Amino acid sequence: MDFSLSAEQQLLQDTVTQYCKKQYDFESRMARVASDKVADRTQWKAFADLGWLGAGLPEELGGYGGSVIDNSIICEQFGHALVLEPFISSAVLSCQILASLPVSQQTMLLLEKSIAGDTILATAHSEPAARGNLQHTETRATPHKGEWRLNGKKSLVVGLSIADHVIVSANTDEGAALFLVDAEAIQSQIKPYRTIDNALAGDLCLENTPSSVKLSGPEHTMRALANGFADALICLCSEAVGAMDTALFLTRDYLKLRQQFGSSLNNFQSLQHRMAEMLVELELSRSIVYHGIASSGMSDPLRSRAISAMKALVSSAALFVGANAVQLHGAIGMTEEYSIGHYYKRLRVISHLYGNEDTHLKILSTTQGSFWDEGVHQH
Amino acid sequence: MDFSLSAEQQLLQDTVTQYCKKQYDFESRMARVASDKVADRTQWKAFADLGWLGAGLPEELGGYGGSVIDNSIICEQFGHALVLEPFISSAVLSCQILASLPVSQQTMLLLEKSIAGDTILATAHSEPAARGNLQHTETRATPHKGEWRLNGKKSLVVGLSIADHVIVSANTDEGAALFLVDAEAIQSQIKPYRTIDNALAGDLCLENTPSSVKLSGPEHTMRALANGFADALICLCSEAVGAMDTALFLTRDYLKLRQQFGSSLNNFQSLQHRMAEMLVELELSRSIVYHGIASSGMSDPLRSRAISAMKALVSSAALFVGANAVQLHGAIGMTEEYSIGHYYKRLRVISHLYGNEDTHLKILSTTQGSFWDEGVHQH
Amino acid sequence: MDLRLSPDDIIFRDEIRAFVETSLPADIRRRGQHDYHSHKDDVTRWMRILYSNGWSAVHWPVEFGGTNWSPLRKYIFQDELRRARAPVLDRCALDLLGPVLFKYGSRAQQERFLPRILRGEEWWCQGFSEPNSGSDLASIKTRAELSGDTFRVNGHKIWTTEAHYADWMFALVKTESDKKPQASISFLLLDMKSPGVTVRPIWSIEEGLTLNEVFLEDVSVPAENLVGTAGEGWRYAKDLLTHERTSSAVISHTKRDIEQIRRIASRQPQESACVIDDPLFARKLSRLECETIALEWAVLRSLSADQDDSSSDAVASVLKLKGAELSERAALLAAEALGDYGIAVMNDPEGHSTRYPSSLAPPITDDEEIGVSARALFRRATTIYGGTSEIQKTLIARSILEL
Amino acid sequence: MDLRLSPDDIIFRDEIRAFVETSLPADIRRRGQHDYHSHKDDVTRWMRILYSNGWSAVHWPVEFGGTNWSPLRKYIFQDELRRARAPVLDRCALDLLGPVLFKYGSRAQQERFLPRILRGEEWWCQGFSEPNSGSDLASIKTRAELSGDTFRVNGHKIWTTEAHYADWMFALVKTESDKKPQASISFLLLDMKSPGVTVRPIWSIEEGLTLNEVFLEDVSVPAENLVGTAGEGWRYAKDLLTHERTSSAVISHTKRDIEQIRRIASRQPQESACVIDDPLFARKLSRLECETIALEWAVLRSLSADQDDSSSDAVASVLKLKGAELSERAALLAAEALGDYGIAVMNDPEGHSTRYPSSLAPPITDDEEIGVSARALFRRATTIYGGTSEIQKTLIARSILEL
Repeated sequence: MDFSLSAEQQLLQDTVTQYCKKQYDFESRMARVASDKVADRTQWKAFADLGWLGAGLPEELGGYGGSVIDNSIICEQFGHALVLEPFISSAVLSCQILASLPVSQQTMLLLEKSIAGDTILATAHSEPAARGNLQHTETRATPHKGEWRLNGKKSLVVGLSIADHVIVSANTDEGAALFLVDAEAIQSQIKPYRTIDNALAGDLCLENTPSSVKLSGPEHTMRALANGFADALICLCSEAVGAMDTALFLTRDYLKLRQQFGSSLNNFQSLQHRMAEMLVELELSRSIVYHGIASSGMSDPLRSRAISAMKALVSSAALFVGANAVQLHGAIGMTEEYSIGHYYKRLRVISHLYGNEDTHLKILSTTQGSFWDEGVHQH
Repeated sequence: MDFSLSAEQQLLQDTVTQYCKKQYDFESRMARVASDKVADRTQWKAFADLGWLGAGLPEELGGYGGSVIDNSIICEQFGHALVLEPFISSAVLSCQILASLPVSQQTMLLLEKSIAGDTILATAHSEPAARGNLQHTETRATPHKGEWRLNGKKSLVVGLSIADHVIVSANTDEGAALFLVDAEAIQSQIKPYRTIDNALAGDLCLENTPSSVKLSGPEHTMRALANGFADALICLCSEAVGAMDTALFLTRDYLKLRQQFGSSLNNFQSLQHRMAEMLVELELSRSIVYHGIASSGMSDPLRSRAISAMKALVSSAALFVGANAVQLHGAIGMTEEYSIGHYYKRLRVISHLYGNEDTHLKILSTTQGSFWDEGVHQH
Repeated sequence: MDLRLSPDDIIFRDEIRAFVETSLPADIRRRGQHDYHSHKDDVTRWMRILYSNGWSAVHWPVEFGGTNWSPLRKYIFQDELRRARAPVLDRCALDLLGPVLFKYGSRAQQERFLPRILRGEEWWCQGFSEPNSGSDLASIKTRAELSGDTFRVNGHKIWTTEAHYADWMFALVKTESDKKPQASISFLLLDMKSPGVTVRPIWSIEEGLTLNEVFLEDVSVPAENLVGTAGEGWRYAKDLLTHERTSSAVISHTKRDIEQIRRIASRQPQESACVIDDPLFARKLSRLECETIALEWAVLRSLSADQDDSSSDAVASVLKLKGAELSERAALLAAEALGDYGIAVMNDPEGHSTRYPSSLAPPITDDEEIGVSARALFRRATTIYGGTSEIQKTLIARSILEL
Repeated sequence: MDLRLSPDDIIFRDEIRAFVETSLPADIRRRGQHDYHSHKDDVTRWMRILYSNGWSAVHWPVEFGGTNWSPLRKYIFQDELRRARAPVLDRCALDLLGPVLFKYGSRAQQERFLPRILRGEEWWCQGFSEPNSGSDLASIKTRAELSGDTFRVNGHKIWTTEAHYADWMFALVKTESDKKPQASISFLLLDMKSPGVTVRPIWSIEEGLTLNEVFLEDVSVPAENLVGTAGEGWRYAKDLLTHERTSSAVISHTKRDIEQIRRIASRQPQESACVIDDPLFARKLSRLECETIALEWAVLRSLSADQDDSSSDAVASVLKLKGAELSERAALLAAEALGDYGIAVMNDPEGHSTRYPSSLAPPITDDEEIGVSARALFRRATTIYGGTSEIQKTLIARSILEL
C-alpha cells in the first residue's frame, strides 16, 4: 500500500493550491458573491486551461488520463478555499456519468466541450421524496413523436442555473434512463436559488419537457449513476476534508491570538480538548476518504457500502467541526464578513448534499457485505 | 403547582435516608453480596415494619394511603444506597398491578401479605422478543380441566428467585390475561441468575405450567399492566436520580481530594466541564420524573408518552453519569471494592430494565398526542 | 406536592390565550410564522396592544406598570405569546434596563424612561461588549469624561443587538481612570440620535441583521443620564446579567419548534411515505421532545423554588446551557425536515434589507417553512451569546459542584 | 498512490490465516470466542506454537528472534490472530520490556531474558504505577537501596496487570535520593518469586481478575538486574510508553466485535423479526462500523508513514483515543444486542477464580455470547488505562495543534 502522491499528483496539488491562494482568497471570493459574479465563467475557463476539467477522465475520452484521485486532490484544495463553481456537479458527477456510458458521438462531444470549459453540465437526478436515496426516481419519460416528454420534479440540482446542458434521469416503460436537455430551452422550468454556501442551485420542474436525446436505457443507467455519484461523493468528502482542515487551523490561530480574562484562549483546557476532538474527526474523515477511493476497484455492494460509510462519517464530522469552529470563535464566528462562518455553511451543505449521515447509515444497514471478510481489507 | 414535600412525605424521606445510612452503608451491602445474603429476608421484614411496602397503596386495599409519590421517595433514597431487594418489582409493579384489578378476596389477601412482608411478589411479563416493548406477549395460556396451562418464556424477572408468588401474563383465546403461580411449585422452571448490580433475577420457562388462579381477563389486564409499569418506571427513574446524585457527588469529592501533576484534579477545566454536563443530566432527569409523576393523572396515550419520555431520558442520563463517574475516578473506579463502579453497574441495569432509551423513543415516536396542545402542560 | 396547574391558573391561561387569539393582528401573526427576526414596526404595534391591556411589562413591579402575577403566571403569559409566535419585545429595555432603573435609577430617570418603554415609544440597546472585551466586561475601553454637567463619550461598542432599531443605549463606560477596572466603570444612558453616534451593521451568517457596531465619537451625554453612582456600573451590570433566571431556557420557543417540525415532517414526502415515518428522523424528534419536556419541568421547578435561593444563578446556567443547545438542535432538525430547502437561502420576503443583491429564492409557499433555513444558521449563535456554553459549564462547576 | 494490498501481501495474509486455522488448538479457540481475559496456560501453549514457527515476537528485530516484516505485514499478522480470537500474548514482555532491553539492556540481560520470553517460559508484569502516582510517574515512592551488589527494594505497586501470572516484574524504583524526581528513578528487573513479594488481587467490576497490588518488603534484587544506568529509568520508561504506535487502536479486536454483534443481533429475536432489523439498532451498528473503518484506515496511513516522523506520538494519541472509545462502544452494543443477558453476571465458565460464591449463571449456550456481559463492563476501562482519554486530548492539543 502506498498513500503518497505521485509526482504528477503532487504537481497537480501544488498548482491548485497556488491558484486558490492567488485567485481565490477570501476577499475576492466574497467580492464575487457580493457582485453576483458567481455565475460568470472567468474561473471556469481558467479551470479548463489548467486541465482540471479533464483531470479525472481517461485519455480515450479526451481527458488527461487521471482518475478519481486527481479529482479528489483538486476538490480538497477547493475545500480549503471554498470554491464556488460547480466543479463536482459538472466535471465529476456529470462527466463520470457520461464516461460510464457506451461511447457515442454524443457523449464524446459533450465531454470534449466540458473538458474545454465551453459547456457546463448539470445532472438532475435527486428528487424531493428521494431524501438522498439515489435509488428513488419518480420522474417519468414517455415517447412522443420520436422524441421524449419528461414529467416530474428534480430538486437541489447544483449548478443548474448556470448549466448549458442537463442530464435528467427518468423512468420509461422499459426502466431507468438518462436524457439530455438543453438548459436554454427550458429556462422557464428552472427555479434557481442560492444555497447557504453562496453556490447556485435550482429545481427543475419538468412539465412535458421535450428531450430528443436519450443518453442511456435500463442496461446502463443505474451503473452510470452509481459510478458518477461514487466519484462525486469521494470528491465532496475530499472537499469537506479541505474545508475542515482550514476551519480547524483558522480556529487554532484565533485561539492563540485571542485574549480573555488575562490569558489567551488556547490556554483553556476545555477548548484544547474540543480542538483535539475536532482534529480526530478531521483525521477520521481523511482516512475514510482513502477507503472510499480504494473502493473504486470494488464491485457493489462493497463499493456502495464504502461510499455510504464515507459520506455518513464525513457528514457528521463536517457538522461537528464546522459548528465548533464557529463556537470557539464566539460572536465573530457568526458574522458574514469573517471567513469561519462560511466554512460552517459550506460544511452544512456538504453534510446534506447527496444524502446526509442517516441516509447513508440506512444504506449501510440495509446492504450486506463485510469489508473484513477478507482480513485487513478488501482488495 | 407545588413541588415541595408534605410533612408526611418529608418524614418518610428522612426515615428511609436514616435507615439506609445505618443499615445499608456500602460495606454492609458488599458483605451481604459476598456472603450471598441478598436473598435472606432481614431487610425485607424491616421494610414492612417501617410501612414502606404499603406506602403507595390506598387504605381500602390495606395500604397506608399514599401514592406513587411515596414509592418514588423511597426509591430515590434506595438509589443513593444501592438497595438490592426487589422493592420495585414486588411492592410497586406487582402490587400496583393487583391494586388495578377489581377487588377480590385473592388480591386482598396477596396485598395484605405483601404489605406485611410475608410474601414477596414478582411479575413475569417481559419476554426475550419483547425487548422492552410491554405490548409484546407470546406466552399462551390454555384451559385444562378447570385449571390453566401456561407455555412460554419470561425473561429478566426481577426478584424471581426469591419470590413466593409470581404474576404471569399470557394470552388466552379471549385475549390478554394474568395468572398467579406459586413459586415453590415451579422451582424447576426458574433459571435464576444475578444481574451485574448483584440483584437477583431469573428466567421463567413455562412448560405446561399449571395455574389455578386467573387474576384477570382481557377487560382489565392491559390496563393493570400499564398502571403497574407506569409506577414501576417512575420509581426506577427516581432510583436512578438517587444513584446518579450520589455518583456525581462521590466523584466531586474524589476530584477535590485526588492529586495529579501537582494539582488536585478538580482544577482541570475539562473535568469541571464534564462534571457540569453530568449535573445537567441529573437535573434533567430529576425534572422529567416530576413530569412522569404528573402524568399519573392523565389518560393514555398521554400518560404512556410521558412515561416513555421519562424512561428514555433517564436511561441515557444514567449511562452518561455512571460511565463518567467511573472515568473521572480512573483506575480505582474499575474496582469491585470501591463503591463508584457499583453505581455504574446499577445505572446500567436501570437503563436497560423495562425498555432502554431506544425502546421508549420508539413508543414516543409511534404514539400521538402533544403535551403542549394545552399550553404550559397537560392537567 | 401538587404537580397540576390550579383551576385558577387554567382560567388565567385560557384568558391569555383568548386575548392573543383576538388581539394579535393577522399580518404580524403571519410574519411570526416566518420566524425571522421581529420587525421593529410589528414589535411596536404589538407593544401598544399589550400596553392597552396593561400587559406590556408583566414582570415589572406594579408601581412601574407591571403586574403582581406569580412567577408561574408570568411564565404562562410568555408561553402563550410564544405559542402564537407573537413578536419578541424589546428585551433590552424590559428585561435588562428596567430592573436596573427600578433599583438604581433616580426618580427622574424612572419617570423619564420607564413609561415610554411601557408604551413602546422608545427602543433600547445595550452597549456593553467591545472589540477586545468579549465576555470579560471589566476590560472595556470606552471613556466618558465629565466636564461641567456633560460627559464626552468616546469608544467603540460591538455586538450591539438592535442598535439599528434603538432610540437609546445603556452603556458601560470608563469614568474613573485611577481605580481598578471593576471600580472605574459607570452606567450611562445615551441618546442614539446624538451627534457622533455611528451605527454600522454586522451582517450575520444567515444574511440577516441583528448585530451592529456602534462608534461613539465625542458624544455628549448630560450628567443626569448617569445611573446611580459613578464607578458602580460594573456592579449594576452584573446584577442585571443575573436577573433573568428562566427565560434563557427559551423553552416556549423550542416547544413550538417541535410541533412545527412534526408538521413539516408530516408534509414532506420521503419515498412513498413522509419524513416523519422515517424511524431515524422520528428518533431525533422524540429525543428532542424528551429533553425539552425535561427542561420545561426544570423551569417549572425553578419558578416555584424560593426566588432568593442563592443557587438560583447556577440553576440559570443549567437552563441557559441546555436551552441553547435544544434551541439550535430544534432549528437544525426543522431544516433537516425541510430537506433541500433547509440549506437554501431564503431572505425574509417582507424584510427591508438583504445582504446580497440576488433576489433568488427557493419556491417555498408555506408560511412556517419560509424562515427555517435562516433560523437554523442564526441559532448557531445560541450557545455563544448571553455567556457561551463553556462559560456556563464553568459557572455550574464552581457554584453548584464547588469544584 | 496505491491503496490495494500488493499480491505478495495477499499471499502473506493467506499463509498466516491458514497457519492460524490449522495451528490454534480447538479448546483455546473456543475460549477465545468467550473473550474473557486469556488464561495463562492458553497463552503459554499458543506462544510455544508460534515460537516453533518463529513468530512469537514478530515485531522484534531479527537478531533477537523477530522478523524483518514491513509494518503492514506485522499488522496483518496481528490482525489475523485477532480474527481467530487467538489469546492475547504477554504484551508487557513483548511490547514494553523487549524494546527497552534491545536498546538499554546489557548483553547478559538480553541473553538471560529475551529467549525465555520468546519461548513463553517467563511471564512479565510492569511495576510502574503506585497508589499516589496515577499517570504522573515521576512521583513514585518505591525505594531500592544498594548495599554491596544487592538492591533492597521496599514499596507498593498498584494496577499491576497480570502480576498474578508473572514470573518477573520490570519496575521503576527510586535509587538516587538527592536528585530531582526524574533523575532519581532506575529501571530494575525483579524476580516475583523473591521473598518479600506479596501479590494481592484487585477484582474488577466485571468480577474478573487482571489487576493486582504488589507489596515489596525488603526484596533483594541483584545489582546485575539494573537495566542501563542508575537514574535513567524514567527516560527508559518514557521511551517504552511511546514505542507502540498503532496497536492501542485495538482495531483488530473491534472489527471482529462488529461482526460478532451482527451475528448476535441476527439471532436474537425482536417481536416478529430480529434485533438487527430494528432501524435504531442497525443505525448504531452502522455508525460504529463507519468509525471503525475510518480508524483502520488511520492505522494503515500511520503504518505507511515515515516511522521516524516526529508527529507519530501524537498520531498514536489519536488512535488510542478513538480506538478506546470504539472498543467500549462495541462491547456495550454487543451487550445491548444480547438483551437481558447483556446485564446478567456470567463468570468465565472455564476460569479458575470467581469473586463471589454464587454460581448462578444465565442459560447462555452460544460460545460467543458467554463473555459479552463481562466484557462490556471490563471495557469501561479502555478510556482509562494506557493514558486516559483526557490525557490523550491534551497531548493532541499540544503536539499536533500546538495549543
